[in-house]
Amino acid sequence: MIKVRNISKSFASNQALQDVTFQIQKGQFVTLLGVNGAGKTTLTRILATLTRPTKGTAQIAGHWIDKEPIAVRRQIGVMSHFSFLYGDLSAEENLHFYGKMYAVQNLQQRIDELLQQVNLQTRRYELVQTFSRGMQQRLSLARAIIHRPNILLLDEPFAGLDVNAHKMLNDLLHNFIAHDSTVLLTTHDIDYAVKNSHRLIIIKDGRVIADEPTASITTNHIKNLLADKAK
Amino acid sequence: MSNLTYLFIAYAFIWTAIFLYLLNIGKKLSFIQREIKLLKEDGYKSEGN
Amino acid sequence: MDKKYLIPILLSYVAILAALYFAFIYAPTERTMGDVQRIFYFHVPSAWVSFLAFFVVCIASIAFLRTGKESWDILAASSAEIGVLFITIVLITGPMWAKPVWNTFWTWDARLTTSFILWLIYIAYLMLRSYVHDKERGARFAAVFGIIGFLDVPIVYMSIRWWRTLHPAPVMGGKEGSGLAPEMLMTLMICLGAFTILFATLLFLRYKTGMVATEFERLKIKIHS
Amino acid sequence: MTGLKQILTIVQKDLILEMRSKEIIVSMLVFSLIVVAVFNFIFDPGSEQIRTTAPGILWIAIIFASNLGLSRSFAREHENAHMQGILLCPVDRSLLYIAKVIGNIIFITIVEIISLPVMVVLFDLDLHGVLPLLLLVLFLGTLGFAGVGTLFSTISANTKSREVMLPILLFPVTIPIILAASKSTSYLLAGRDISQIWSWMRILIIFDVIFLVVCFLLYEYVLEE
Repeated sequence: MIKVRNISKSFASNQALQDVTFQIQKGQFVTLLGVNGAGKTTLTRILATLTRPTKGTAQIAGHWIDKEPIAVRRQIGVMSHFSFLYGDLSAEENLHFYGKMYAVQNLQQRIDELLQQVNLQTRRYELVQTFSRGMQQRLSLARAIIHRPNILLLDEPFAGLDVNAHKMLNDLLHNFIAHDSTVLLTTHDIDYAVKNSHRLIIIKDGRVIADEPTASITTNHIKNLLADKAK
Repeated sequence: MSNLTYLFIAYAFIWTAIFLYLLNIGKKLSFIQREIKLLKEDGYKSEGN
Repeated sequence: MDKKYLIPILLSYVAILAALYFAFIYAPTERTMGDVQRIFYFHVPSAWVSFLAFFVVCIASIAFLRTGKESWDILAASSAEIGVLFITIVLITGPMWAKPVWNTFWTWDARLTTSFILWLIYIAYLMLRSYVHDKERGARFAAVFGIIGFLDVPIVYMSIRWWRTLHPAPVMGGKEGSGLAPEMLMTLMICLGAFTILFATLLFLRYKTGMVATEFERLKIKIHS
Repeated sequence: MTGLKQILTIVQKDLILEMRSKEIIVSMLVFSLIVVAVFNFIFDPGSEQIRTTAPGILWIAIIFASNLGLSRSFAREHENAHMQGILLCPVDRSLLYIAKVIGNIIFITIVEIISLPVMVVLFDLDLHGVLPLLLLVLFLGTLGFAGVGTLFSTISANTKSREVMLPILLFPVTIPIILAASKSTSYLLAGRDISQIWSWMRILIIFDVIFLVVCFLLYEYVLEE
């Protein structure tokens, strides 16, 4: 589903990514682990066609990110620690706006269904600026999957959430992830990554330093990999 | 007389401006070269150790 | 100092000496304006060099947007700096020439006004470069502005000329180049050549400095990590 | 077809947001009225002088108010990374440019429609028979200014001290548009011959086309992160 080929990103003195290559099969839940500034967010942005790599390319659901960015965008749902929601629009209006941008069929029905699922149907007419952070992220999840993407790119979606909101969003997320959807999550939360993903890709200073199934790697090993400065 | 004063001011300005600019580049360049030298020495030292 | 820096510096040194000789000794004194007319031999080449510099900014900016190579960005930045230097010279020497001849420092004629607006545009360009958070995005912003700024040059010139022709403007002593004595024309050509060499040298030095600075940053990060 | 729908969706969204907060239009409007009032105090009320300078004052009010509105409209998209949200949608970058230009033109036009009658009353202008042409000139000037302004405000929204950066970038570059628009307006209000008015309007149209095409082509580069 996702093929990343020799992606490098550098400018002037800043080398954000260096020769990153991996593949993700359909239905896999993969986590990109790394400390802040390791290049995770840059990689997600490249895959989401927000920024261009200096070298290399990637293919998502059969479309090259450099040649058919619009086709790629149709296939992916992106969630980040920013909600991308407008505070001055209601929950429904936000979904309506994004739904129309994706040209979703039977939009009203889809919005009803999504609001039901993220448990916000009672507040659908209220302005998003009155929502708590947790509610906003739930709505943001609905926004990200409004066009029924098969691939989800999640960039620290749980940042700034309290325990309850975290759990709620996590449950929702797992409801949405059908057995055939592909997920690439970016986080620095090791425990969450180990618990939820099939595979871990560890990035450090813009390089992939480990790429293994979750079952074959221990939490301590990951911590060592991330902390080890000399190597 | 005042005619020549203007000529003088104009030329003085031209050469001062270009000279100052050159000086500025030269300063930057020599600063960086010195830093690189220091950095290299540091680098060798830590490798040696 | 490095040999590759020394040769262009010596070359422009000789060229400028030659230009000075021609401007002050070889060229005859202008009959009506007197010696102050000799500003002309450095005023016009400065204007030429600044246009050339902004042209280089535009070309380097297009190349940067197409390739994403930082060296193009450094070239554009270098050229803009030098362009601002020379357009400033134009704006200072212009009034120095105008005051004794037309008895006014400033007229809103098309060339003078265009130079002034160009000065504003490229000062803005340099400010934009120093006001960005993200280096790469900033370089792209500067490239976009550099392209529009240069395309604006003929537009500004045309609009100002159109504006001024509809108003009474002081007569500007004929077209440049048309009424010039052959010796004066020769001197002007020599000075244009000398300033072009000077521009190339300055650009080369500034560009190299920029490249070395980036290289230095890269090295520093490599060693510290 | 989907492209057109997407443009309309974005414009509609911007209008709804503005209807809720009203911050852009209200601040622009108040600002333009203040400019008009201040100029009224500078010149003697009711004098002939003020009537001849009225077109200039009108355009000063418009461009300063537009500058304010443009910087606000992009700061708003910047707050919760909304621009990223839109960029993730399957929409062509250049369509985004068109949508944003349309939105900005609507805001500026609303302000113009309200402040024009105020100016007519305050400056005792006679619009008899020239109103349709005047509206056309206002539209053409707004089109060019908003076209360049949309691009530059996207740039300035991503720089430090963005409120300062926008006018520094925008005003020098748009001088030809401002000049052509204010000249068309003043000829129109002075009751000049239609051929003279048309000569300036023609220039304004040419500048509009050039600027819009160039900005349209360059817009994707300023959006990329």
